[in-house]
Amino acid sequence: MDAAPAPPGPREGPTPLFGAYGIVKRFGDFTANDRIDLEIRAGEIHALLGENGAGKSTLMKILYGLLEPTEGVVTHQGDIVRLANPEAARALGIGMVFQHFSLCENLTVAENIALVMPAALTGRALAERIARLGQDYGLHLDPARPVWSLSAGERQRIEIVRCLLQDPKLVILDEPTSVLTPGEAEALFSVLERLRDEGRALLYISHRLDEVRRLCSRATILRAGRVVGSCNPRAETARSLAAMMVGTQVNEVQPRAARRAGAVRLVLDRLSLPAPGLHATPLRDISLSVAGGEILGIAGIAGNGQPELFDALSGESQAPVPEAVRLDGRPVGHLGINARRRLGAGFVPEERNGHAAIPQMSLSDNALLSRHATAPLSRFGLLRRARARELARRVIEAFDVRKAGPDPAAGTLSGGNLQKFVVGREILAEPGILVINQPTWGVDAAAAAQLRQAVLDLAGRGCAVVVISQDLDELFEIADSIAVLHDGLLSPPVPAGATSRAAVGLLMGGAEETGAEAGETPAAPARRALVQVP
Amino acid sequence: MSLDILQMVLVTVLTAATPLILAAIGELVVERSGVLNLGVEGMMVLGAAAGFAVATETGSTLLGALGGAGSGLLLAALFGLLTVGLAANQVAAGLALTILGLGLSGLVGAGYVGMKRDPAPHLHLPGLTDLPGIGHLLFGHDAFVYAALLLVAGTWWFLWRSRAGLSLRAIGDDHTATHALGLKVRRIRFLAVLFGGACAGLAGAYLSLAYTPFWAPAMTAGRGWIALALVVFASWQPLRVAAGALLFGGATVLQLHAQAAGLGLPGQLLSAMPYLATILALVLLSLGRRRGGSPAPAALGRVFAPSR
Amino acid sequence: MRLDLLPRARRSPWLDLLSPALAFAAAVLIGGLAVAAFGVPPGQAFLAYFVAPLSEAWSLQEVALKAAPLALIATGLAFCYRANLWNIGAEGQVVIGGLAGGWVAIAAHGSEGATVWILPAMLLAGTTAGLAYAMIPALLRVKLGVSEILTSLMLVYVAQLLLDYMVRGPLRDPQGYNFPQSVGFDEAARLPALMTGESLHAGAPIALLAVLLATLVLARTLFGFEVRAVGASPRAARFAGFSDARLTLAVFAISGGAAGLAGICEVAGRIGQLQPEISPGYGFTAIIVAFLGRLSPPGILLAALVIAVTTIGGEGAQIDLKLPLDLTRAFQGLLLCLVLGADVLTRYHIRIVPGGAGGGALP
Amino acid sequence: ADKLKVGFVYVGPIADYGYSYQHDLSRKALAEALPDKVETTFVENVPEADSERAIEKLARSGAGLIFTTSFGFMEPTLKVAKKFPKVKFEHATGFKRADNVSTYSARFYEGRYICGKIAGKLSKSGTVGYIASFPIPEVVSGINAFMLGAQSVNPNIKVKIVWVNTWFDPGKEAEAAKALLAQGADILTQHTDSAAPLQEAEKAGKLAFGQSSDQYRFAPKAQLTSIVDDWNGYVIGEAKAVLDGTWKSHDSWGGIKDGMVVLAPFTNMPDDVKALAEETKKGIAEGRIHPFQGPVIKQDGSVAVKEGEQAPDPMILGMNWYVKGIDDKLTQ
Ligand SMILES: Nc1ncnc2c1ncn2[C@@H]1O[C@H](COP(=O)(O)OP(=O)(O)OP(=O)(O)O)[C@@H](O)[C@H]1O
Ligand SMILES: Nc1ncnc2c1ncn2[C@@H]1O[C@H](COP(=O)(O)OP(=O)(O)OP(=O)(O)O)[C@@H](O)[C@H]1O
Ligand SMILES: [Mg+2]
Ligand SMILES: [Mg+2]
Repeated sequence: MDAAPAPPGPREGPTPLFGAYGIVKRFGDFTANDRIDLEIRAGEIHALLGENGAGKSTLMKILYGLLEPTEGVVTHQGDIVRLANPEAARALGIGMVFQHFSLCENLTVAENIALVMPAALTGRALAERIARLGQDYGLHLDPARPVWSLSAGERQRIEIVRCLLQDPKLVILDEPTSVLTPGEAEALFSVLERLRDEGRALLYISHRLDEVRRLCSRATILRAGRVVGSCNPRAETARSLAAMMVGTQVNEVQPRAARRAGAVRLVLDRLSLPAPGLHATPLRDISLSVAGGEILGIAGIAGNGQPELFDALSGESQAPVPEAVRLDGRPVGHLGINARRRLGAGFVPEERNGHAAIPQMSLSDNALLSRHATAPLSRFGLLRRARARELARRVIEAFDVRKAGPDPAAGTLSGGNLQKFVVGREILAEPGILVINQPTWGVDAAAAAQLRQAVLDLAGRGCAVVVISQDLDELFEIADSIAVLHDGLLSPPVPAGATSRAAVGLLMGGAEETGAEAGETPAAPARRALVQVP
Repeated sequence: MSLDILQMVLVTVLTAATPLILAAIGELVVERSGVLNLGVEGMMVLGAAAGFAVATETGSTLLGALGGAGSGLLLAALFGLLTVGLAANQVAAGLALTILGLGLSGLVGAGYVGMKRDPAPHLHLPGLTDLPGIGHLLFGHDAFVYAALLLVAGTWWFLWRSRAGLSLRAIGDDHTATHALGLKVRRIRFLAVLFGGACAGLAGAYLSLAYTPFWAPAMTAGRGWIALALVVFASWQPLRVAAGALLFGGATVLQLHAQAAGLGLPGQLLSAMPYLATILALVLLSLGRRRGGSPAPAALGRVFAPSR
Repeated sequence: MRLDLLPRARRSPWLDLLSPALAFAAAVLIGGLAVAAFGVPPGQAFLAYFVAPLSEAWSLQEVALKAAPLALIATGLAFCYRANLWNIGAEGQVVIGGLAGGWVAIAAHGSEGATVWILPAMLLAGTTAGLAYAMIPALLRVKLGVSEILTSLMLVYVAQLLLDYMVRGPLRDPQGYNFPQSVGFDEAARLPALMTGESLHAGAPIALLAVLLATLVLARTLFGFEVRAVGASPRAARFAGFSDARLTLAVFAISGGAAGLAGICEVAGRIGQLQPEISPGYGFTAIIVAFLGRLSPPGILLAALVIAVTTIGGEGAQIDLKLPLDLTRAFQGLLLCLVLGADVLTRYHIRIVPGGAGGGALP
Repeated sequence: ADKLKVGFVYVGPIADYGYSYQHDLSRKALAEALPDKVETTFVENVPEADSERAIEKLARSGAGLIFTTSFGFMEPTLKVAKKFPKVKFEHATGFKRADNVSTYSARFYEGRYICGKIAGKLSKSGTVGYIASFPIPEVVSGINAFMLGAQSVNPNIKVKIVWVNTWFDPGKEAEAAKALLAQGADILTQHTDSAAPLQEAEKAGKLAFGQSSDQYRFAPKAQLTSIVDDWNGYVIGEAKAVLDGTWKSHDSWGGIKDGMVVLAPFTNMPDDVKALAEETKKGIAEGRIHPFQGPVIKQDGSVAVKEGEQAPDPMILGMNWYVKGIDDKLTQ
């Protein structure tokens, strides 16, 4: 890097705080960032937009010294700097809040923070600073708690506090709200606005375009590793932003045809389950019932029993009595997941990599994963590989899954495309009952709309659907009724039209009273999501 | 049993536990960083050979101990290069290291067969060491024994009180996260592996310089494997490593005492006692523990190959 | 200086072959230097180590005899290791298998008539006993969460001491001057030789069969898929309806059964009686063989042959060239290390970045 | 003419400084004695279960005489001998022979009897510690001979036995030695191969006997004597017989008289004890003294050897009982 080119002068206005010029990053033959220029100024929140796999995280990691650019330079106040590692970046005043938290589960909050602090700062002094900063910004943390016992929102607070303790000039946030409740997100926004007002620069990545329009004054848009444009998001609509990201015109979701009230297909009857592990939540006396054609939304902050509820529905953990879970009237609480699949149920867990799919296995092997018993993909214990490949091919076609090579490993797909695959894999089986946990977590807007549409259509064909999600916009967009899971307890479901975001948000936070009856603000299910024109 | 016999038994237990403590503490640090090195036996036996050779050539037990530790460290460096640097499978590399160590120790030690050295000098504080009952137990050992005990305390301090220890534990818990924070995952792991090798080598040198001061092929006789087991047994806690080593050493020594006292059980059964006792202790420990959680470092044995 | 590893998008079969070849060449080069230090021409040593064992009919048989138990045990272990379960106590299962099968032979010793069933009964007893012995660590892990690495290892020592007790006590040959060995087995209780008068016995085809079967099971059956899935991601495997408890028991059963079978094949094959030591560490060597063979049965067969050849070659080098045994061991260890190291080539692009260690920003 | 190739198969490493080491000394002695006529070679550290191949490899490499030096090599030796009728085999400590297979062993118990006498005389505490490897007849007869020797000078002597279940584990042997010392033994003897027990005795200021080779240098203040296996004479004699063409299958069980069992110089003892030891040695060599001279009473009180008789060789070779006075049980 001795022969680094002189940084091109700022294209407009005064010297930017940080600049990235001509950034190229190649992984093998694949170019993730292709000659990207980016300038960041003090006192602005700068959005970085793009589809899944557009290269946003890669660029951020380069700015944070975690990846080394193949070509290009980074500047700080006009001088070329070499970011040999994150330490160097932090020394320059760059802080980062990662998309996938970089926290050690078995360490305490204070220990996780101490990891990046000067060695001298430990113990009581550190705890004091954490407390002081927490008070200042409203980011409260108990330094002695181990991370595994914390919710996603609390974990993110650790990341932010850790970042702020270093008094950064630039804060990078990679999809910070994808795991937060509306209330938590609001709190985050006010912290971010305050940081901006303090004269810091913020670089903000999100697939939620409303947030971007609200917070950011400038946006740079990436497509396939290149900058394809920049704009003032406040002057745009979500739709026009999405169009810039995707590069084509986009359409609205098709509203669902009139709903037929079908027979009850899925019932949970006073289900209680002890916590399955050290870091888990017990389920307490949960009842629900879903009819064919109905979509029940279950809202809740991560860490309140969602995976446990999902496992109880899917049969990955079994109920104490068979009658606690009923599919089409049959008690199945004692049955395993494949038996329930044979009865017509389908399941999509939250975590793509390592639960819904095995990253190092091919897509056809991943088709086997959930469908081997029902497709059926084996006979006398022997695999029928041709059938599995055919099934994978059908899913890929029907859901427009983009990938490299004929049957690549699942882990090489971008998050959105893998999600389309694992959802499509279940939907193509035409399940009578579908349980889906966080259907569009970290998925870009276009793919999210496509997935929601597919779920709506499935319900339209008579399927009983349970959607577990912490994205309230999503729930109000597709669910017929909404219940809230908090600390292993499920509130009674309320018709989506008869409640409000605020009321649900309160329940998610653990408020006692169901604000549903109050119904102050009639919910107006947002229809802002976009689908791509095929 | 008179007080003095009891003291002799305890002294024997402590010295029998010393090589196990030394090797297990080293391995504990390695495993805390997320690396599983099954090659302890190989590093230990090479340490025994090289330690004896250096001590004989230089006439200094101290240099011998350093030589033993150094040879263990060199072998560990090879292991670190393979597993930390080149992302090779740790189980296989550890076993390969055992074979390599056994072979090299034979080659190194070939010229020293049948030679003896005076055992490493024992502490003797007039007055204190001669105290009846406890004098010898507290004040009558060689430097290795005290070094092992200091190492336990030092490792405890390092892991739970020092910043570098915090980094090490964090890396063993989640290498991806700590790497993203800019911690030098591979460098710290490599250093941990080196430390483990030096400890194993020192444990071997203890055997050939102090415990039974001569060199003989394969004289470690499986103690490296026991040390590995102790780390798991101790749930990766330094103080428990010491306790476990004393327990295992105690089981070994007590069965010999039981025989000497004429218990009349089959010798094979008594020889199996330490192993059965370890399994039993593990079972009891797990019964006492809440189900679900494992105390193992979460990244233990997993390959990490970062790219930039 | 820094070593960067970039994952390869796909494995190239060409590199899969090249990397062990490179490792082998490097090991031979280093070994040659060492041998020269002992005053032996490297070329001669090369012939003794690698060519001589393969050049005579009898030594080829010996190679097969040595490779067979290694391949059989390692194939069983591959199931465990693919599922990320660590049975390192195969040696104990070998011993128990040999003991149980041998016990049957001793009990039936000298009985007239019905001799056709005796050999099958021995093989069955050996396999079952190895399997049952492997169930101890498996059950302790499944039921109590006790580390199977530890228990399986500890049980090796226990098995060896049990065999020792049995051959010095209850199973001792009454006519054997109280020496620690059982009676010699009847002809009907011996594995038949493949060619009359030769030492190669039915153990080799049994191992070969096991390798073929395992290849098939791993690649073509739902169970094989289950093993891979549990190994890659236990959570996803549960989503597929596979129970990791059941699979743990299953793979331990397979590896224990294979080890037990190998044990009784040794006892009923070449040894022909019970004695205090029935395996020269096959159970431990097989772990290396399993990894050297990259946990794939055909690879394991090849790895077992390599280990067998170098072991036998090492003996020849001791006898004919007076090269010490320790040199052979060190060479085997080095070869393994190099093969493991070279394996990195098949999975990653390697990039050496000069400097780069220093932190801080350069203005 | 071609040299006679003589091969040796050892169960342990030649560097054990014990059993295999001692055998290898005889190989070297042979090479030195007949440098123009023989060529020697060996394989070390051969596991019992792997020995057939090693023996056959030696036979195929043109060896005319092969020494297989461990009991566990018995059946493999016989098997290979059948395949190579022209090659002569010498198997140590076994009991099965063939036309081309001889057996040889040493009457180690003779040496142990002398050690017993010394211990009986010198023990002040009246307790002697015995570190034993495996309960095979050779070890058991050694214990008995030791006890009989000790009882002959001190009827109340006690022998404490610890079985370590290994031939060679210095650490464990040291621990056993410490246990015995702690339990009041002031003299140690051992039937395991490392010098560790001697060193423990030296450290504790007690006395001990060495094993297999002269281990004086490991414990100059503690070693009383050591039972040394001296195979030189036998090995050279057999090689000569093969060269002369006079070799015949036979069983030889040599003792002090034949120079196969040698006692290292008596040290660290008063002159009267030394004289007694020398006298006993002489008596055994001349056949006047037999360690198992009747009456020999078993632990359970039954008579094993009647008054005036001597234990026949087969009884000694298969001994699996203790003499009266030993406080230990043998698993049967
Ligand atoms: N370490 C890597 N090795 C190989 N390819 C990589 C690596 N990291 C990222 N990629 C590829 O680079 C592309 C860009 O990835 P990146 O994570 O920057 O996307 P993104 O814009 O953050 O997507 P998302 O919106 O899903 O977070 C992807 O196609 C990905 O497959
Ligand atoms: N080392 C790597 N080798 C190959 N592909 C990689 C590597 N690291 C990341 N990727 C791929 O790059 C893609 C982008 O990485 P990233 O971590 O940003 O996930 P993502 O696409 O944002 O998915 P999500 O946000 O849903 O988890 C992922 O699909 C991942 O599979
Ligand atoms: Mg991203
Ligand atoms: Mg993403």
